[in-house]
Amino acid sequence: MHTVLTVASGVLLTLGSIFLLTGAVGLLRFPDFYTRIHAGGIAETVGAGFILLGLLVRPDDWSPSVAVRLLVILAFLVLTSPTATHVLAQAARRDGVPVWEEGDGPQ
Amino acid sequence: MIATHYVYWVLFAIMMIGLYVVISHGNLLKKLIGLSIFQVGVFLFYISLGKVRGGSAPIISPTVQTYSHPLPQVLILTAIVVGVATLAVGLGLAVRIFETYGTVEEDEVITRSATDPADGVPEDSLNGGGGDAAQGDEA
Amino acid sequence: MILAVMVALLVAMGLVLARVYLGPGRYNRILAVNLFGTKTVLFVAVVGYVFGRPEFLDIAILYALVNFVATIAVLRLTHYDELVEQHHEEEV
Amino acid sequence: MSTEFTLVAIALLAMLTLTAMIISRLRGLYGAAMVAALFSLLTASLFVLMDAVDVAFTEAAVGVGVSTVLVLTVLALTHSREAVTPRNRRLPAVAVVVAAGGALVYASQDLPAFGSADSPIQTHPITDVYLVESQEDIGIPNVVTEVLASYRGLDTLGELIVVFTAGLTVLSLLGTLAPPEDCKPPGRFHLTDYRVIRIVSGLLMPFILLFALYVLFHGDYGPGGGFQAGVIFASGFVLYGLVFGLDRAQQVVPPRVLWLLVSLGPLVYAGVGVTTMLLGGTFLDYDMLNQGHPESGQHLGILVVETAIGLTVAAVMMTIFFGFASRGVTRK
Repeated sequence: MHTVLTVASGVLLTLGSIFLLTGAVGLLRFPDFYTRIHAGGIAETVGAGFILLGLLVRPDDWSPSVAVRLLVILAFLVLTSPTATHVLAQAARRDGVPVWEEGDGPQ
Repeated sequence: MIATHYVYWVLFAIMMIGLYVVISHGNLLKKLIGLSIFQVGVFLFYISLGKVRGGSAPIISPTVQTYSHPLPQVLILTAIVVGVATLAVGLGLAVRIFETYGTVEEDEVITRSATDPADGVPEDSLNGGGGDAAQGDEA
Repeated sequence: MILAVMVALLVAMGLVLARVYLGPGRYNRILAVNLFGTKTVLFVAVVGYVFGRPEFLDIAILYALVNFVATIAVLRLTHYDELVEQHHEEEV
Repeated sequence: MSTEFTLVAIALLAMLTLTAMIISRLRGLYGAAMVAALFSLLTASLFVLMDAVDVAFTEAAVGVGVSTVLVLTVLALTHSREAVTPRNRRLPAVAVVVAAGGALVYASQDLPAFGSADSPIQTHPITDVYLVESQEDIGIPNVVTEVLASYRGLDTLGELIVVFTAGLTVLSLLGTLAPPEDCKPPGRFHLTDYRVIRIVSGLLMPFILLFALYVLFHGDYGPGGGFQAGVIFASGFVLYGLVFGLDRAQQVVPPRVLWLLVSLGPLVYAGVGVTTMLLGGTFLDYDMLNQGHPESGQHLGILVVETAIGLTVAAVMMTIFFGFASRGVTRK
């Protein structure tokens, strides 16, 4: 059981790190605000979820109080992070932040 | 020397960046932001003095042997809240200065108070504040 | 394993910081600061595990919270006129 | 020092320095304020790394929550772009900075090595008083709370009065708060655009306030305490005001109640001190609160004092925010 959980936690943590890194690279490399928010926002939430779940199933220093807090953080992030990016994208659209089209240079 | 003191030096550098902003920039709000940077440098410096190698947070637990020193943390904890309260006073002063002179640039405030010390600025320059928020702010 | 996550987080933070520097404009910066905030939440959570006191996750909860408040504040206050009615507009 | 610690510390410090440089270079002040929030996040991470969990708590709530909101509110009231710094101002500044930095580095030779366990601060007898004896005298695991509220209670009372005075000063600078009916947002405020954010904020509000209470009362056992709880409470109401309009926020917490709370905190705090004197002890000697059982007297004293701190800090922060935010109304 212990080994299974350790492996599962390792897999989840690796997946989470990969998502976070790709999200960050996307944020840096994509040409305009909307593509960046797409890359950053979604990959970020998924990556954070995987990492928190990975910490949650880690059997080494598991205790109920830690597990509850991890779940609270997860709930908080899942609720606030997409809201924030959604509102951001909407506000940017309303303010007329330009959309990149093929052939434009990077902004 | 580098291995044992690098933290202090980096923190001094941060303090100095803050000091540079306070001295060289004329904008009163930017000065306040610079002051917060300086302040954070000082806070971190205090905390770094209390850190012990291999220590842990000073919340007593049977599994932990070494703790970092709690006293700098107490001092800095209150200092942070006092810091934001004083920041608010500074911001309040900046708002009043803007309402009187129509600008928060130090140089302009000095010239304007030298030319017509008695009366403030016409109403319309006050309303400029909300307007220029719509412009982009590239560095 | 946890250490690798920490390194990944630090690298990602660095990349986001580059976006903060490059901008351009307000929205790219808000986005970057917001994403940086999420990474700090994870960083604080992970630091607890690396240095053996995972019970301090309360701090991470707070980070998630203030990060949201800050993002909303930036969006709201850059459109200040929507928050408070301008009286003179009414009279005109 | 473990290698991991050193590497992580170097990475964070490097990012912190870069962020400070970015702030000093940005001329758009909205951008600078946002990067300042990021700076604060990094600082708080460093506090966690250096074992100062309570400080990290405060810094996150204050630096990212409250001070960003205040700076942005003031930017909305003034100009948001900075003039170019003339070259002739830069040179003297660089000279001063280099001189001061050089002096600091020179003086740092006398500092103990970072993290050394035999530095004067660690070997001073007070360290044992705080870390070992306190567990018998007071018996609360969080030493920072003990030192803050009990051993250095008088000092904290002084700090609380500074916060109180700052709140009064801001009020006297900005005038009284605008009445709620003048702060009504315009009709287009209630656009359906904002439905998501309103629902999510409404959902979060009770949890934020609950979390603030948890931080206040759990401060004895984990990171937390009056200052942190006060700031979190205030940022909950700031969020409410930003999302639902200032008028509704002021209806929830009317200015009259706010001013009562602002002055209640120092009064309660000093009142505890006077009570202990009447009971025959010295000022703020909580042992007197429960004669037969000094330990539970300490617990009671710390709890009351932390609550008083929380009340005043929350009320002052809210007063300041409402003061700045309604300034736009009274000015027009």
